Amino acid sequence: MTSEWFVVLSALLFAAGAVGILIRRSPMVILLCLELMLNAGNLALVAFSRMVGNGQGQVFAVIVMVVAACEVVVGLGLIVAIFRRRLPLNVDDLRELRG
Amino acid sequence: MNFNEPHIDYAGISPIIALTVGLCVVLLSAVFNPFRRWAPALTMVTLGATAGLLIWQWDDPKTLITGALRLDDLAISISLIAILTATFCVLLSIRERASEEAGSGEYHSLLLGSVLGMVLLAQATNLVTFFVALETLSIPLYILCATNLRREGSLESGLKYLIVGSIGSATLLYGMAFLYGGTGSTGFAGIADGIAKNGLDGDPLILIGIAMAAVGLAFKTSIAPFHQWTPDVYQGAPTPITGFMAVATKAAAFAVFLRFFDVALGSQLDSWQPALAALAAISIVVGNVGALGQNSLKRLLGYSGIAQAGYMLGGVVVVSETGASSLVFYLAAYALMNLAAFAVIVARERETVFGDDIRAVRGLGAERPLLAWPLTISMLALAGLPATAGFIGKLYLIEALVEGDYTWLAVLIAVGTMISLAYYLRVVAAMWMRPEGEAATGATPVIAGASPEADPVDPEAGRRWYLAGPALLAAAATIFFGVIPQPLVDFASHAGAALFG
Amino acid sequence: MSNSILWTPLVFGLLGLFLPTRAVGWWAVLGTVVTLGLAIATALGFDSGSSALQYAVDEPWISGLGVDYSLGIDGLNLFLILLTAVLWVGGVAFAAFREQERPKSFYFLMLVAETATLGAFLAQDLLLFVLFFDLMLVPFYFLFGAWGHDRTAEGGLTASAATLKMIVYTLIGSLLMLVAAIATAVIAADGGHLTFSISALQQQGLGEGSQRWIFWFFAAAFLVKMPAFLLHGWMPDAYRAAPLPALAVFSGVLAKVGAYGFLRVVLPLFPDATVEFQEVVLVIALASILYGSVMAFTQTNVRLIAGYSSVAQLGFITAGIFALRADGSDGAILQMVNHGLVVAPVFIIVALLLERTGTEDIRGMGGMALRAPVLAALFLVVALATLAMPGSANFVGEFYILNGLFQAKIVFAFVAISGVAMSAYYALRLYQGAMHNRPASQQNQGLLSREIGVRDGLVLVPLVLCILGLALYPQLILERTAPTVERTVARIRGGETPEARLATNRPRHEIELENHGGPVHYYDWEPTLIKP
Amino acid sequence: MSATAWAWLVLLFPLLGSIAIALGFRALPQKAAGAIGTISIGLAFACGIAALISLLGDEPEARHHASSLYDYASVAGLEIKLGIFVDPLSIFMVLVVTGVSALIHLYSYGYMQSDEGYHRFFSYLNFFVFSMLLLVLAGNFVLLIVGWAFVGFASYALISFWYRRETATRAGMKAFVINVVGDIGLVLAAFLIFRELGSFDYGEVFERAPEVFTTNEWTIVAICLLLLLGAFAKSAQLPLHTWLPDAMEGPTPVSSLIHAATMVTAGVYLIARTHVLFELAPTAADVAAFTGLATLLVAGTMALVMTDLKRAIAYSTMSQIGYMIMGVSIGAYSAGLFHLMTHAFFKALLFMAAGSIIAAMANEQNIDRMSGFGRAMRFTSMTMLAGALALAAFPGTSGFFSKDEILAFAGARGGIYAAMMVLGYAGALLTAVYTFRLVFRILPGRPCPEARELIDTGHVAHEAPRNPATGEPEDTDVGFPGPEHHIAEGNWPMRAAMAVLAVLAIVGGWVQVPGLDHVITTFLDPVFEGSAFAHVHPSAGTEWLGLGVGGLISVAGIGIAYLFYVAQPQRPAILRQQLRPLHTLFVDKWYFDELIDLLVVRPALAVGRFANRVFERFVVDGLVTGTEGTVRGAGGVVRAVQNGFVRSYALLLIAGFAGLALYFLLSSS
Repeated sequence: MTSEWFVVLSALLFAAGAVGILIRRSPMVILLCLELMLNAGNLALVAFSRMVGNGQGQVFAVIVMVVAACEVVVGLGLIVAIFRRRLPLNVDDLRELRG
Repeated sequence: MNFNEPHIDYAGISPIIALTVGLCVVLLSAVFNPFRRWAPALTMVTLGATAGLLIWQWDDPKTLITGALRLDDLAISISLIAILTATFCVLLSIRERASEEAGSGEYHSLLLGSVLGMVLLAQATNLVTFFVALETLSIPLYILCATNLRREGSLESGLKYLIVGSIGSATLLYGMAFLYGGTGSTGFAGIADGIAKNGLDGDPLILIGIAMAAVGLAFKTSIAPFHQWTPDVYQGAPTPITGFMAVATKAAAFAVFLRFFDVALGSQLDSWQPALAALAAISIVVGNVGALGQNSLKRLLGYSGIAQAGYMLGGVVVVSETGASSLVFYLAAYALMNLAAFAVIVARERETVFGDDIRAVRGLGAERPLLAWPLTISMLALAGLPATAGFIGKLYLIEALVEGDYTWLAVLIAVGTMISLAYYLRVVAAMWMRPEGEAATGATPVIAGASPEADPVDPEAGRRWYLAGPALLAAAATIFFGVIPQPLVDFASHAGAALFG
Repeated sequence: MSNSILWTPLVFGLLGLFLPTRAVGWWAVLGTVVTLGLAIATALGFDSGSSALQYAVDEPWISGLGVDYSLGIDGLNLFLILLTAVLWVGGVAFAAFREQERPKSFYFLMLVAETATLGAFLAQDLLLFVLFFDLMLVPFYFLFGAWGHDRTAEGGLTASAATLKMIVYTLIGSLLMLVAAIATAVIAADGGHLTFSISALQQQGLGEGSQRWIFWFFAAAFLVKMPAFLLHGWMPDAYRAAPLPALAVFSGVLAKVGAYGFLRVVLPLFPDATVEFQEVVLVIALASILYGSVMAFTQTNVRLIAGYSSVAQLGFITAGIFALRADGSDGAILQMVNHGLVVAPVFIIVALLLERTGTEDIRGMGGMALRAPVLAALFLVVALATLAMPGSANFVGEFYILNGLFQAKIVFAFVAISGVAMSAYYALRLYQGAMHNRPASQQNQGLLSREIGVRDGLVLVPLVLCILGLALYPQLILERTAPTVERTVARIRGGETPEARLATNRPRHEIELENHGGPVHYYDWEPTLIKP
Repeated sequence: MSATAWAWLVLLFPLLGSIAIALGFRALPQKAAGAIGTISIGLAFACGIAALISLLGDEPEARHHASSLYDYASVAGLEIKLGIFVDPLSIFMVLVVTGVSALIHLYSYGYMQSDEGYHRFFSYLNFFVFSMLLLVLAGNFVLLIVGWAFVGFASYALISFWYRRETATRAGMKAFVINVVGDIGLVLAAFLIFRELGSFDYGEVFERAPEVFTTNEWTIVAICLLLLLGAFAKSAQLPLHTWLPDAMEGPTPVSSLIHAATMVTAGVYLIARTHVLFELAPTAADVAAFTGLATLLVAGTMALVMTDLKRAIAYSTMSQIGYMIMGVSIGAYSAGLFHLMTHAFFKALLFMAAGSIIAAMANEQNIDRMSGFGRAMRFTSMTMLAGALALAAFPGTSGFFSKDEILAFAGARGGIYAAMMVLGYAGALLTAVYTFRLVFRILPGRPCPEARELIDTGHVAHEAPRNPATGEPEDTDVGFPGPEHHIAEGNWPMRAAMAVLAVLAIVGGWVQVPGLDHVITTFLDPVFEGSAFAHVHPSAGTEWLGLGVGGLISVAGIGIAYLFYVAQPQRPAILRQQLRPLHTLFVDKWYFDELIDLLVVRPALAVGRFANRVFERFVVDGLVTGTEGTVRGAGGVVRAVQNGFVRSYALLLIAGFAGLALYFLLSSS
């Protein structure tokens, strides 16, 4: 099967992640969805690297994974901090800053 | 198998090395209690060293690490602006609760990390370095925003920034993937001739790629409609960090904006130029009207930042040397104006219980002239009044726009400036004039800064050298470059030439 | 020379910041006096015959952007500079005789304002002009806002709100002007060497199309500053808020910068557009004349009477410039000086009345001439000059303006001159209201019984003497102005409408001799008149 | 010394006097101020005589000299010098003005003694004379306008001299504004002249006019009509006369100065001065003539019913000026000016007498309350009688010759002008009647209380002065004849002035008796030699016929007055009953004030109110508040979108991306 389908799949993943962010309230889930989006990017990279036939895409993907990991770590850290402050784990309640 | 080591230009990467080393040292200093208090000093040293190395490299452009980085005057000038900002940030952070809570060492090393990201970003000429640098820049900031743990606002801003920011980077990444897919290369140059070679003009793949990349960058430079994180994060974050973000992030992001669009995508000019112009217009309007009637000074500066980003984007839109130079000039001026303002805000936050509310600067003119003048100058400069660097900056930008046949955008800048007067001068009035009749400031619910958990009051903060000093310095520089702009103009035109010359 | 005139006030202002508070007022007066001295020296050294730029200074400033630091004096600005110097002496001295809160900042700002204003008059580089034009506002923003009066009591605005209104309103024009100025240079350079030097731009010239919109951007700035009809919305509030010494110089000089801008920038750089839009601007000018006069005689607040009367006066000046004839513009410049010399004393007198009656409402005054005959006499002179009494220099100014208008656009002249009658009414009404009849309220009697003090006399009398002196010898200004104006207007005449043929002031029989007495184009404009 | 040099001196002295008195208002003692004022005018008169002599020195056709001091405002093709023009006409005016003014000063010297504003008064008075002299000596139209306006201002200052009288200040304002309207007429005329002839200078203008204009061409007509606007405003001709009766608010000497000698005759002078232009525009000349005629009749009717002594005399002035205007515009220049001179004499005299009587009445001006002064104040009543006879053109008096010369000339022009003559005689009848109405009401009969007191105790009534118009007590500390008043009897300066004028009023006309001598005509001849009507000369016979008719008419008029006011005093009341509407029309001054009020004042104020209440608020401010509102509104929207929900931020971000991508795709395809 041709690699176009991988691109399509990545697009679907990306969309799924985006929708997830829009509809879910828990920061944890939102972090997962972010991962989803990033990995959609990775998938696309790998697929394209297959199409164009050079390794750059794959290298890129590997690096992105590292970055993604960092983001998750930071995210979790924040969530823990919020939890420790006995604040609700619900992004919709975090709206002291607005206007 | 034999491993032939690649040639490495250590001189070229020396600034990066310096930063990295410094980062580690500061971090370690945090581990050993006795050295903890040295963290700021060490940070300053690192920054100083880096700056020195960068200046050493001035006017000798070179490509590093097989085309992953390009160290030219544009990169250097932008990096210098970032470092300058960081230095100010370190000064303002002295005795700042945030840095103490987070642990001075960690705080400063994170700061250095972010600076490292910026220096890299300014040099990035490859999608990979571009992305990595961008994240290196952002992730420490996510944390720094949240470092003031005792304030909900701080945490909230951190999380918001993280979430929205990550969406931004994800979009950017996805766009990069498309560009790579289209051209088969991750280097900017490669992308450029990839487009040319494969005759990909108007190819949807490329276009979507461009669109996504634009979104990612617009997000970082807080261009409307991708601006919404800005006011909240600015307001929630510890004020020194806000100052750092407001200036340095913009500078670095605009640098890569220039490289990416004017170099890599130069051929696609007519497809993206109008779009970016439109974005610029939108953020000029949104930023300026949004800032009206804000009572939190940080929030106000956040919105004004959106508007200013709109002005600056004009420098990118007209793909020209003047455009690039004017952008760099404006960034430098913008740094000075903003830092003066933030220094004063920090001082008032510690002096009064009003936090960053506009009431904190009521009657400042009589009470603390040495704080009032910097803030006044910075407000007038941001409003682009003559005899300040802000005026010259606008002049430069408008000239670039008119040359590039974007006069309508220039006119829009003028209109935006008019609106902006309404809120900048409101701050000035609060400082110098009898309290306005409008009881609005009193009536509206006090936001963030003035919440009971506000920082303990240090009535002398305004007299501390590490607050008053930076404020006066930045203000003086603003005036100086407003009256004798030539040096700064040369500085900027070098940077511009580096890109196009 | 130009340099020293320009920077002296600023230098004094800065030094003043380091002086003891008591001395600063007199220091400021000294500064303005020195400036005046320098200005007079230049005027004496001025070669009245030539139309060329004198005392020229030209240094590159921002070479990258083609902005030069170039100053110069010619017939157009010589007397406006003198006016500025004179009025600032008056205003600052008047303030120095009184207690000012936060005196250091006050006088500093006053002197900054003088430098900025002088800069606007001296600048020979388009961008420098724009810069100073905008800069003028900043000190006045602080002066009006921080030392002004809140009018919330009588349903007005607070000082800061009023000044905000003023500055936003006036900067609308200025910022558009900035864009327009840059556009002018860029378009004129056309990819070549970029320069903002007015004379150079004049050589390069501009295409019809771009002239059109640029003209209006500049016009907007100048008309708002004057202010002209419909664009004067900021004036009433600002005038009511302003502290009187500052207001005296503001209304005496700053309004003129607008009119001056037309002569310095618009006519030379955009001749085609000027001719094209002549009627439009004239209509605005006439509207200002009529509207200003009508408002002036319905107001009861003396500040506003003066304010609206200047709207009318600047209408006259604009009309004179846009007659696009030498005599019109000569008259306009003369009238700028006259009006400055007249309106500043008016505001000083208003301040004196305020001190005596405690009110700015004309209905609350009256009968003051009885115990203050000298003040009354001075006021009478000023009032008569305001209404352009024949024999005053103001009359000569209006006479030249209206003559220019009459020869160029006869119908406009007929409308404009009706403003003269109205001015007679409101000026006398102002004078009588304050000085004649019975005092409005008896408890004012005590306050009324104060003659003008010697110190205030020192401020007021010299100004009045200037008025009288000019009344005796207006030629003083006219002959120095004429050559430059002639040169400025001559360019316009190139592309002029049929009426222009009459612009050459030659008696009709001579014209007819050339045309062998035939029924000639000489009658071109006849339809505009009602035939008997 | 040349005539022009003397003429400059003529200008100089009054100006100096005025300035000196003004500056010394604290230092100078009262008498000194009065003396300076009077003497300076006297010197001016002397210089006038000197100028006359040196003018008579040279050839008749060479009797016009121009002289200028410096360029007043001469650039851009306009040439305006500070220059004067001396010829028989201007000298004639100078003599009349200075001569009569000198006497009026003398009179005021006594009359104003107990007035607080004594210095101010004389300073104004001198300035007035200076302005008038400037007006008549001016060498170009611009300077003429200057003098013209100065006169206007001086009259304003003098009318509102007692500036705490509301009525006085209002009257002053009225006079000034109406005069400004006149000035505007002159200014426009000057512009038009300049456009046509390229000069403001009398010499050049009058020289070029004939060669440039064809007769009755619309431009020249326009010029003359504009000039007339000025002339009518100054000379109180219909419909711009309404300021004149109100001007009676000023002190009596002012009334006599403004009316008799100087100001109101300016219009006559103007027409005579510019007769070259008027002869090129007969239409305009006729307009002037008919206006003059109308004025003399209308004013006569009003004078007939006025009960206020000074106002009655004022109206009579109007009607006399009507004669002059008519005269100079139909071409009877010397006749018109002759009447101007004689009128100056007897009218000044009448006002002085009136002033003396009013003083005796303690500022009461209502003639209904006066009677029996014939015995109370012999001198005053004698002089008054002399003036009245001259005004009524009683055979042999000065008015008799001058008035009839005008009418005779009209007759000689024939045609429509003959009709003018007839109406003129009708006017003469009116004149005689109203004049002697005053005389018979005031002089004979049982003395009124004041007169009675005067006869018995010999001193004048003491009473806090009240404003006759409003009845409010005058505030005497600004300057107002306090309790003490000055009447001609026992006040030598007043007596001297009145005596001189009385003599002149009787004999002044004998310089120009038909068939015997014509001094004035011959003297003025050089000025008007070019005139188209130079040939028109009523034969001595017809003139004598005219004189006869005139004499009869005046006698008849006096008779009628006698019949009404002495023989059968009840008659007037009855007549008033019968002619009620007519009477009210006259008393209400033909409703001219109301007319102007309706046509000019109210509309202007209405516009002002509209501008103030509606336009300013809704349009001008609306521009500001409107824009401000929209901007703030937009701000509200932006801040509403900034709702704090991170997910909605994400949504906007993604939506923005979608929009951008969409744009790219659409724009590419």
